[in-house]
Formats: sequence, structure tokens, C-alpha cells
Amino acid sequence: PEGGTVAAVENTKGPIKIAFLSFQNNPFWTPVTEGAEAANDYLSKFNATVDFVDLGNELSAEAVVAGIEGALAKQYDGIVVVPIFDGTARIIDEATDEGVPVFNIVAEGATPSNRLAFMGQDATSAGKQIGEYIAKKMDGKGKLGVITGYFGATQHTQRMNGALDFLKANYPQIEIVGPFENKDKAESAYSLVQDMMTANPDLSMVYVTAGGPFGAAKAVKDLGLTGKVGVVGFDHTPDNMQYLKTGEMVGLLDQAPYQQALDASVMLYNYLVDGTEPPSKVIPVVGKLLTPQDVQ
Amino acid sequence: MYSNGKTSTAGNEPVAGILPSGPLLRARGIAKSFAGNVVLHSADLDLYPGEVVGLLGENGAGKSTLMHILSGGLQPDAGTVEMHGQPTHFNTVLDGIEAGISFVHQELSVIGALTVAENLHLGHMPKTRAGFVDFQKMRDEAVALLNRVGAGGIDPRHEAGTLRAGEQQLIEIAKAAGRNPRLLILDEPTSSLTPHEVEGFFAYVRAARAAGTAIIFITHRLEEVLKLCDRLVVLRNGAIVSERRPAETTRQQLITDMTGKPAIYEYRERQIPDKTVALSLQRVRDRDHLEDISLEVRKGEIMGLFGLVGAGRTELLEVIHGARPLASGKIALFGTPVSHRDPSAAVRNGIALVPEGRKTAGILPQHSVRDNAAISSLRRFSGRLFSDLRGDVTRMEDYRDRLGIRMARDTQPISTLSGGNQQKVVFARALMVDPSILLLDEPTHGVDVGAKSDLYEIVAREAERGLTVLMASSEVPEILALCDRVAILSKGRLAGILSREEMSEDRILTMAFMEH
Amino acid sequence: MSQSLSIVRDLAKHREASVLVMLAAVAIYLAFASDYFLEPRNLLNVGRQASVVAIVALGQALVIIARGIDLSVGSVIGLSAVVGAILMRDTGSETIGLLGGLATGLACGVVNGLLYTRLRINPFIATLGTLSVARGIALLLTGGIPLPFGGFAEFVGAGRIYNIPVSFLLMIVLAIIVHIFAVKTVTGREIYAIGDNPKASRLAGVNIRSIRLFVFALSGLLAGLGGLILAGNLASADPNLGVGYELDVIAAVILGGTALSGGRGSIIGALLMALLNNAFVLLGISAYWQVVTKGLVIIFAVGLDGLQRRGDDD
Amino acid sequence: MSQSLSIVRDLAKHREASVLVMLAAVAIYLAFASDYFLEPRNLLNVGRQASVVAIVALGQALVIIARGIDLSVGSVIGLSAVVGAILMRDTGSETIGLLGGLATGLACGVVNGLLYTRLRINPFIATLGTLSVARGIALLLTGGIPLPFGGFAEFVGAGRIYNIPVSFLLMIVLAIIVHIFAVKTVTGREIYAIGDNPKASRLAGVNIRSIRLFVFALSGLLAGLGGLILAGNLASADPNLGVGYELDVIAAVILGGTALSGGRGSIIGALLMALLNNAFVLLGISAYWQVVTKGLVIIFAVGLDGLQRRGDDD
Ligand SMILES: Nc1ncnc2c1ncn2[C@@H]1O[C@H](COP(=O)(O)OP(=O)(O)OP(=O)(O)O)[C@@H](O)[C@H]1O
Ligand SMILES: Nc1ncnc2c1ncn2[C@@H]1O[C@H](COP(=O)(O)OP(=O)(O)OP(=O)(O)O)[C@@H](O)[C@H]1O
Ligand SMILES: [Mg+2]
Ligand SMILES: [Mg+2]
Repeated sequence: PEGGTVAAVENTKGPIKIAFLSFQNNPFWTPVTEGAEAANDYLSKFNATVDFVDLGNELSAEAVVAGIEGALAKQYDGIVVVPIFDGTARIIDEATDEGVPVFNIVAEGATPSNRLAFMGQDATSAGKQIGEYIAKKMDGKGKLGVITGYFGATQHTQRMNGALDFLKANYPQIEIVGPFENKDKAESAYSLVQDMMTANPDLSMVYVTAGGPFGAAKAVKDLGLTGKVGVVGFDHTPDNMQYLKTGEMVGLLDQAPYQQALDASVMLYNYLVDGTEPPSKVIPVVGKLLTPQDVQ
Repeated sequence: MYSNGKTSTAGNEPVAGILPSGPLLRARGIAKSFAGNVVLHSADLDLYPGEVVGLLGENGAGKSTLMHILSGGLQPDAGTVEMHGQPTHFNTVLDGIEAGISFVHQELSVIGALTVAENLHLGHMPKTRAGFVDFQKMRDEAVALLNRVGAGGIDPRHEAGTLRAGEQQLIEIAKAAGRNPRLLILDEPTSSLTPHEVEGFFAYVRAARAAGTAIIFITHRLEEVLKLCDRLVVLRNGAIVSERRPAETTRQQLITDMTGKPAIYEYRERQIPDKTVALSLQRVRDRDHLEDISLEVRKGEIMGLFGLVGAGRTELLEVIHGARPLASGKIALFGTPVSHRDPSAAVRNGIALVPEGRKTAGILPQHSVRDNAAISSLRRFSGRLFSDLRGDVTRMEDYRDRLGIRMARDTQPISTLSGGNQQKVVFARALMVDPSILLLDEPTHGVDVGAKSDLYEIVAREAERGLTVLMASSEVPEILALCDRVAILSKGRLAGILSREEMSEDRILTMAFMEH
Repeated sequence: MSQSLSIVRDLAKHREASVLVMLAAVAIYLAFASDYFLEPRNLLNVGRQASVVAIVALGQALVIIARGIDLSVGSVIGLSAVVGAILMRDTGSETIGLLGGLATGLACGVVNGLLYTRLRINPFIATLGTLSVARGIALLLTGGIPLPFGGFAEFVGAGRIYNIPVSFLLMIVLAIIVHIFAVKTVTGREIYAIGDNPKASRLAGVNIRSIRLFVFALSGLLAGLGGLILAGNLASADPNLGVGYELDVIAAVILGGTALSGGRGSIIGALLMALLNNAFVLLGISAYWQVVTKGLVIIFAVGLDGLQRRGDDD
Repeated sequence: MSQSLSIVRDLAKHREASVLVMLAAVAIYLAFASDYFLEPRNLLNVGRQASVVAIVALGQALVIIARGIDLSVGSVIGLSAVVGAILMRDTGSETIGLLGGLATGLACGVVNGLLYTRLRINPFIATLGTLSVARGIALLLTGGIPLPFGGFAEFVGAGRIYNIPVSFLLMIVLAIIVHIFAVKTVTGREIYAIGDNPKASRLAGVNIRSIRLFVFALSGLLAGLGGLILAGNLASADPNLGVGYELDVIAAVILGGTALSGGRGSIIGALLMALLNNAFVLLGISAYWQVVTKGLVIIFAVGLDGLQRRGDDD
């Protein structure tokens, strides 16, 4: 299928129902939803459906657990899910034990589970990828401000530590300011950058691990520091991309969510039909790092 | 304590070593002032076991303050209190209770969410062996207690919050009685009781006296003290001015003691020249209580509204005031039909109300006296944008003088005024609206005799100037003293209207019982 | 503030019946709209999903009845789970872990109670403070990284007895206990008394300080239990566990009609919310409509009886 | 009773004072601990950062004074911003966009007010409902995707006049207006009366329904303005804007000592919180300690005066 990399096998099993469980609260999820829809369109030719089940707008392990419980109650044959949190491993194992394979995408907790496979970006290596880019942009020295989404959110922490551990080990001359928590809020990122610049006029880079990097970029713009201070963050959402064009944002790492959604659904379908295992237990998605050059 | 099983006896064990003839409590030189405002100068008071002392005085004379000091609720600035000849000092009310002093406050304080039985046992509920509340025992004891204070009709299983004010008052009395106190202080306990309830209550007081309890009884109803008390103490301007035996004194004498001048209001023959009908009700009904009430009140007339408790007087006033929806019927003001959906509309049309229940429906407790008085007439005096704050000051001064409101400053919170003075402020509030119709619901509850006659005077004067008054009252003498006519309600129906000439205590009461 | 809290209490009186009607309406609708709704398994899922909010709401209900409010429950859930997991890991003893988790909840509750009764800090502010402090401590203890949490706790959180979720059973049992406690014991009655009129209660000899301390302690304890159940269910003690639960819990209490609740009410409120979430998953309602629907159902559930009770203000 | 009421008054008075003391203490400490703190630019930043919470708190304070509570402000911030941005995009007119945003806030407030005064829904539940509904509508209108939001709004949100942030100026002006309104106008005085004793106020001729409707409408309007400022500052109207603001706003009101607050109080409360966030960055306080410290400061700010006032209950 278009945008996907895996083809479906011929259905020899009769109708197949796949539940696709995902959240919806910001632009990141739009391509995920679209990928699930594309999978449904594509697989409908094979007598299979992919039902998109919305887990709501508040991301939590409880919502994932309730969603999987609901999908089991509705007797789906397989589940694609965005588990994100550590606490989802138990219910994933339970589903697997009941003979309903679960395919994790985007992000999963650190606790191992018996999912069929995980496709997505490893948050720590994504952090490292960004860390390498930061080091390059900063010439290995200077001050880096760090804004993380939620203290204690695994994915955010891993992205943060992936970068910071790398930098500390390899570029000891880069001084870290923070981290501070912005609760995924752009306005909070804005204020934090303002205050960071006050206390550290020589700051040259800001790394936002989760929501709201464009708020940091806007602060850079309003302070008239475009070109002097750069912001790096995640996801090709329109508000982020805008500042990539104007130069406050100097790097954005993408997770290819559309492709993840589509490929995972098809692989799960294939597994349900003829037992084709996915290529590996962990299918890494290497993020595409966009820089201002890419949008010029 | 009855919770220890001694429900039936109403007495205290005699305390060893104390001569029965010595005073139970001796207060000397009690002084108290609030923020420089001297309330008690130097009050001396002796109380003996087995004696009922009536404490009289105008509103704000300091009666409640003195009682708060004796019971530990307030600390005196100077003076000493001895119990059984021993100097005593109560830091808190709980200390006082511990020492056998029970104080039934002027303001109601039952716990509405609990049942009557639970209220009576709060603080020391009996337990079953399993550790649960022993509801059966509690009910039985509650019945006994309620009977003791003449309130046998109250079901102990009822939620206290749904009861009438009078019934709640009786519960508080029963609660105090249950502690078998050595000294029982009753601050205006009868102001919301029916005549029948008052009888039962008196019986209890006499029984407690016989059992050796010292009792202080505060009231503004002189007939009651003359009937019940052994000794009458009058407090004026923060000092004790007289002590008399009931048999050796008169109403008039007591009033002079209290006010410094003889004051009593006599009905003055008045002609009501204006035949305009100011307020007319036609077959007025509310949702559940009133049935087809038709009534006309002329401009400048003072119309009484009498009925037994539950007759529906409050409901009727509320319907006229727009606080209660009119189910059917018509109300007209000076011939123009009106249908107020909210009291604010009524006030705008010149109908002001002095509500029943000062604490719950009257005052704004955290507001100053001045703001309390001004609240109804804010819109009347406001400029285009701003409230007339300066005008409030002068108006307040004016009404303080006209109503004789006793206070230190008009910026003090109204809750620091004495009960009667609070009521006068609510009165001032209504008059500031410059209403054409004034609705009064038990307007003189807790108001002293002097102030009562002041208020009657004011009402009569305003009526003379064309104000139409509709006054609900439970006190027949009040109706006789003030009203040109009286409408009598009985169980939500209009039992009849009596003109001045037809009015007599007997006829009024007979008609009030018509539907019973 | 205590004013607005007392209004919360007052208006919650009639509520219960109308929320029950709403609960029934949603359930009946679901029974027709989804073939899976009435399956015992699904119904039990709903019960389990309601259990944590309901259990925590039991304590919160008593706090609210006594005119307090406890905003810290969400953070206490997280902190208790984390402390439990750390103790379990370090001592190797499940019992110590579980007791430690409960003790943590209790300790948080006691702190709240002392801030209120001793330092006289408005409970809204005091518990807003502990909300932050408890969450911060949970983060400090774990360095922000979730800990595994298994064994008996997992059984409580996720296990089943005769196919009935243990946490659901626990919720029922606790609700019955709390209800009996509130209605039949002296302390229970005194809680109602101080909620209604603290001053009169004190003069009647009720020790209002210790009663207030008690309700906050109980609320903390139950939040601690909630934390263990939640972490047990997820087999993971996340320092961010329970973030934002305070509003859900308070909503459950008020939906359930505090005044009557002693226990019943809280469950009804929590069930309504769990049922809604179940409906969203079963019917596949889109996220944004879920948000709208949730709000509308809450408003209607309570608005129903407002429609009949026209006419009287305050 | 009389004593207890005057204590309540005193308490509210002292509370403000003790929060002011805390504010001063933090500021003085910062002045020594950080070279940058006293720079005018930094101080103005703090002012700007406090402005949205403070402006929304002005409305919330009046709601709370009148014995209500408005939990929906966070969502109203988001919805107003989104509607403003859509109107601006579709009509091409900034004025229509801004007015549309304000009107949205106002409309939300009116809905809250009507739910309370007409349907008699407890304001906690009613505004919890609109919290959800408004957020859902914002998400539906945008499909979850932020919209660009510039022009005059951006000037209001991020612009400066003589180097002073416009939103900070707006906060000061509005606080003065609200304060004068609360203290000097008839409606303002009636708001306080209702909060004191609704029944007595109603019988005295205060139209409590329309006053209540008014305070909720005003709260909605100011939340709408807050949304425009916030979105203007970021030049982007995100449907998730303002999530969780309700607790911050209510905390600001209570920290500021509602009873007196007409306006002053709310600002003091909001400033304290903004100052804390500033302090974390200037002093580089380590991550999790930030969370702990925030809670402790809130508790101490209010607890300070509790320490002196031992001895008396209620
Ligand atoms: N806490 C207080 N602060 C200031 N003034 C007070 C306070 N308590 C009482 N007062 C004043 O003390 C005076 C005496 O009040 P008190 O309540 O003792 O009068 P009272 O004789 O009981 O009158 P009433 O018959 O009207 O109840 C009043 O002028 C009142 O305003
Ligand atoms: N909601 C209610 N629940 C229980 N009883 C009520 C309720 N409303 C009114 N009543 C009772 O109905 C009766 C009529 O009340 P209302 O106050 O009108 O009587 P009234 O003639 O004014 O007498 P009074 O004011 O002296 O009690 C009272 O006994 C009152 O207690
Ligand atoms: Mg008195
Ligand atoms: Mg009456």
C-alpha cells in the first residue's frame, strides 16, 4: 500500500477484526489515525477490518488498560496499540495469553511484555540522535537549556537522558541548564526560555523533549535571538514546522507515525492469517531529522 | 449525665461541704468592653440553687455578654467569678460545661443534618457492645428528655433541620436539660415558642428549680418573668440597676428600670382618610399551603396577620414579596396587577419585607452594620455607575437615631450587635427603600419593650404618612396595640378579618383555631 | 472558600436519584447499542475500572461531608505506590511493601489533617501543597522511573476470584464498611455534625480537631490503597500514577450526592464515569466527542432533578 | 458566633498579609541569590508570566466571593482562542476574531450561570461539565491541530509598550477596574452580600439569579480574554491551551485571600506562583525539588499566620 512497506497476504481465514487503539489530543496523532484508516482501506480488500478505537485525550496507562479490556470483550482477533506506559505490560500479556496478539507501536514501557512485536522509535536512541545533532550545532561547547514534558514520564525522560548522557560522556564542555518541566505546554516553554535567557544570556540551544517546542521557538523569536539560539525537538507538526522555516527551530525529529500505524496493522493481519511473524520483535524506526535546509 | 442512665432525676447530687444556703455562683465587678465600647461596667450577681432569676434589659444592655462571661465563652476585662465560694476561671465554654453550666443561646444552633435524638446526644452518644451507636437507647432517652421540657410531640427520629424554629429551640433546651446542670442559662428561649410550648417549658423550669438548679431566664416578655421568676434583675447600660421580687413590682416599674423612662405603646385612634386600596389579594394560592386568600389593605392602614404556628402567614408574605411562586390568584398594587417572580422586583415596586428568622434570613453576618442597612436601597441611591457610599453614611446616622440602634461604629460587623439591635438594622434596611408597602414578619422577636414601642411608634408614624403595613405576629397584644384591622389565618385559609372595634384577644384566638 | 465548599455539600443532596437514573439510561442504551455490553466479562470490567476512583472517593466523601476537601489524593496514589514498590524491592517482603504503601497514604493524610487542624491552613491550599510535595517526593524517590510492582498487589489489582475482579470486590466491601461506619458509629455521626455546624458540635463536646484529622487520615489511607491497587493492576509503580485523579474523585463524590453518601453515593458516581469510558470504547466514539459527551452526561445527570425543583432559591 | 465571624474576617485579612510576606521573602532571597532577579527585564517577565492566571483569577475571585466556583476556565481559555483564530482566519478580520473570542468566553460563562441559576446544578458539577464540553468543542473545531493566531492579539500577548509587556499592563488595569467595581458599585456590593447570606440578600431585594449569572459571565469573559492573550503570546491557538489552569487560578484566588480580594488578592496569589517558577529557573533548582518546593511554599505562605493564631477553633 501507499506509504507502507509491507504487503498483505491472501486471506484464507475468513473475516478478521483488528482493533487499533490510540489517543487523540494533538497533531502528532493525526498521521497515526490516518495510517489506521489507510490500513483499514487496504485490508478491507482482504476481508479484514481495522477499527480505530479512540482512547480519549488524556494519555494514561489506565486508559490503555481499559481500551484493551474493551477490545478483548468485543472479541477482536488482534490489537494494535500505542501503549506508551510501563503499566501496560500486564494487560498485554493477558491479551496474548487469551490468544489475541498485540502489536505495540510508537512507544512502549520499559517493562518487557509478550507483545507480538514493537515498532517504533527507541526513545533513548532518539535522544542520542538528537544529542549528536545538538553537539554538532553547538560545536561541542556552550550552554544547553533542557525542557522536558512531564517529570517522570518514561518516554520524556528517556529522550532527555538519551541526549544528556551522550553529551556528558562526549562533550563535557556543554553545560546543561535545567531540566525544567513544561507539562507539554507551549506557553510554559515560552516562559521558561524567557527566564533561562535572563539567567543565562549566553545560552545557545534549547532542547524540548516533548510537547510545546514551538513555544520555546516563539520566545526566541520575541527575544530577537533568531539565529543565536536554536530550538530542537520532536515531531513534524505544523506549528513546529513553521519555526523551522523562520529559523528559530533548528532540528525536528520525526517518528514516521503514519508508516508505523499502517505497517503494524498489515503485519498483524499477516500474522493472524498465516502466522507470519514480523521481521523482528523490535522493529526500529529511525527518525527523520528535519533541519531548516530541508524546508527551504 | 443521662447517658449514665440517670434519666429520670432532674437534680444534682448535693455537694459535700457546701452549705445549701450559700450562693452557687457569685460574680463581682464584671467589666467588659469591645474595642473601647464599654458593654459591662461593673456587674455584680449572686445566684442561689433552686432559684429562677429573670434577667431583663434593653437590647444591647449586655445581658448576653454577661452570660457569655459566666459560662466561659468570653473573658471579662475585670471582675471575679466564684462558684461554691471558690474563685473560678473558665477558659472556654467547655470548661463551663464541665463545671455544670449549661447555656441555651439566643441564636439557634441545632445540627440540621442529624436527627433530634442524635442532637440530644451529640458529644456522648451511647454505644452498643459492638461499638455502634445505640439508636434504641438514644431514642428512648430522647423521648424522656423531650417530655421533660414539654416537647413530647417531637419525633426523635426526625431530622432536626426540618423542624420549626420553636421546636429547634425546645431541642436545645432539652439538650441543656439533659446535662442536669447546676446553673442553667436560658437566653430568650421563648421567643419562637407557641403559648402551648411555653407552658410545657415553664413546667420544666419549675421542676428543675425544685431539684435545686439555679436558672437565669432572659426574655423581653415581661408577663413571662412575672409569672415564672423568683427574683428579677435589671441590667441597664452595663450595670445592674435593680433587683426586685415579682410580687412586689409591676410591669410599668420594670420598664422604667430598663429604659429609665416609662414607655408603653397605646393604640392611638386613627382615621384612615384615604380610601385607596394599596394592596389587594384575590383568591391567592401557593403550591401547597395557602388556599384562596382574598384581602384588601388600604393606603396608610396597618393590617395585622395572625395565626397559629403553621397557619401560613410567612408563606402569604413571601408570595406577596415574590419569594414564593404564586400558584393562582391575583395580586394588585394600587389597582395594577403585579406578578413578582423575584423579591428584587417586589422591592423595586416598593414592597419591602422584614423577614422572620433574623439569623438565617435577615442579617448578612460578615457585613458591617452600615452595609446591612444599605443593601436593599443600593439601587435606589446609586449614581449612574457607582454606589452612593457617602450617602450610606448619612442615612445610617439618620436611622440610628430614628430607631435608637445601639452600636459603637457603623462599620462594626452586624454579628457583634445584640440581637435586638440587629433586628432594628434589618428594620432600617426595609425603611430605607422608602416602600409603599411594608411587610413585617414577627418584627419584634427579641426586641426589648422600649424598642418595641419605638418600632410601633415608627410604624404608626410611617403609616400616618401613607405607608401600608402588613404585619404577621404571634403576639396578640402587639396586634391589639398597633393594628387597624387584623386578618386571621387558620391552616392556610383566611378565617376572617376583624376591625378595630371587633378585636379582642378571645375572638382572635377563637378564629385562629377555626380549622383545627 | 468554605462557603463554596458548603454549597458543594448542600446542593449534592438530591443528586443521587437523578444520577442513578442517568446511570440506568446509559446502561440501557448501551445494552441495545452494543452486543458486548451485557456480557458479564464487560460488566465486571466496568466495575473494576470504577474501583480505584470509588475507593478513593469513599474517603473523599467523608472529608467533604466534614467540610473539607482533599486535592492531594492523586499524588498520594502515586507516592504510596512508589514507596510500596521500593520497600518491596529493598526488603524483598511483599507484606512490608504493602503495609509501607498503606502507611505512606496514612501519613500523607495525617499531614493534611495536621496542616488543617494545627496550622489552620485552608484545606484547599494545604492539600494543594501536599499534592505538589507528595508528587515531588515520588519523583525524587524513583528518579522518575517506574518500578515493577507485582506479587500479591498484582493479585489485588488485577486478580479475579471466581472471575470477579478482586479490586471490584474490595470496592464493594469497603463501601459497605464505610457506609455502616458513617451511619452507625459515633465517629461517623460526629463527622456529619461537624460538617453541618462545627461550632455547635464543638460546644456539644465533639472533638472536632481529632475528627477532622481522622477524616483526612482515612482519605489518605484509602488513596494509598487506591495507589496499591492501581499499581498492582498495572504491575508497575509509576511516580506519575494518579495525576489528575483529584477531579475525578471529587466529581464522583458530588455526582453521588455527598450528603447521603456515607458510601453508596461515591460508588454510583464512580460507576457512572467508568460506564462512560466503557461506552466510548465499546461504541468507538471519537476522542473529541468523548470529551463533549462526558461533559454533557455529567451536566444532565445532575440537571435532571434541577428541572423539577424550580421555584425555590436557596 | 459573633467572635467566630470576626475571626474569619481577620483570617482573610491576615492571609493576604502572610502571602505578601512570603512574596517579599522569596523576592528578597532571590535578589541576593541571583544577579539577574532585580533586572527590570526579569521583573517584567515575571509580571507577564503571572498575567493570564491573574486576569482569569479576577473573575474567579468574584465567583468564589458569591459562593460559586468555576472549574471551566481552563477550557474556556482554549475554546475562546480557537474560535477567535477560526473567525480571524475565515473572515480575515482581526476585530471579528478578537470579539468572537471574547464572545465565546462570555457565552461559556453565561451557560455556566444558567446551568447554576436555572437548572440549579451545583456549580462544581456544572462547570466540570462545561470544562469537558468546551474542551471537546475546541478539539472538534480544530481537529486537534493548532491554528496560527497573530496580528493585534500577538501584540497583546507578546508585545511591549515602553518595554512593559502589554499583558502585564492589561492585568494591572483590569485588577484596578475589578477592584473598584467590587467595592464601589452596586453590583459589586451585591456580590459580597450574596456570598455572605444568599437567603437574606434575596429577601432584601438583591436579584441573586442575575448577579450569579453576571459573575459567571464575567468569569467566562475574562477567561476568554486570557485565552486570547495566551494564544496571542504564542501566535498559535491550540485547542489544548489552558489545560489544568483551573487549579492554578483557584489557588491564586485563595492564596490572595478571597474575602477581601476584589482584585488585589488575585494578583498577589498569581504573582507568588509566577515568582516561584522564575526562581526555579534563575536558581537552577534541580528538577524534582522544584515540585517539592512549590508545594512547600504554598503551604508556608498560608501557614505562616496559622502558627501565631493557636488556641481557638472555628
Ligand atoms: N464581639 C463583639 N464585638 C463588639 N461588640 C460586641 C461584641 N459582642 C457584643 N457586643 C456589643 O455589646 C453590647 C451588648 O450586647 P449583648 O448581646 O450582651 O446585649 P443583650 O443585652 O443580650 O441584647 P439583646 O436583648 O438584644 O440580645 C452590644 O452593644 C453589642 O454590640
Ligand atoms: N419545607 C418544609 N418542611 C417542613 N415543614 C415546613 C416546610 N415549609 C414550611 N413548613 C411548615 O409549614 C408551616 C407553615 O409555615 P409558616 O412559617 O408559613 O407559618 P406561620 O403561620 O408563618 O407560622 P410561624 O411563622 O409562626 O411558624 C410551619 O409549621 C413550617 O414549619
Ligand atoms: Mg442578647
Ligand atoms: Mg412565620
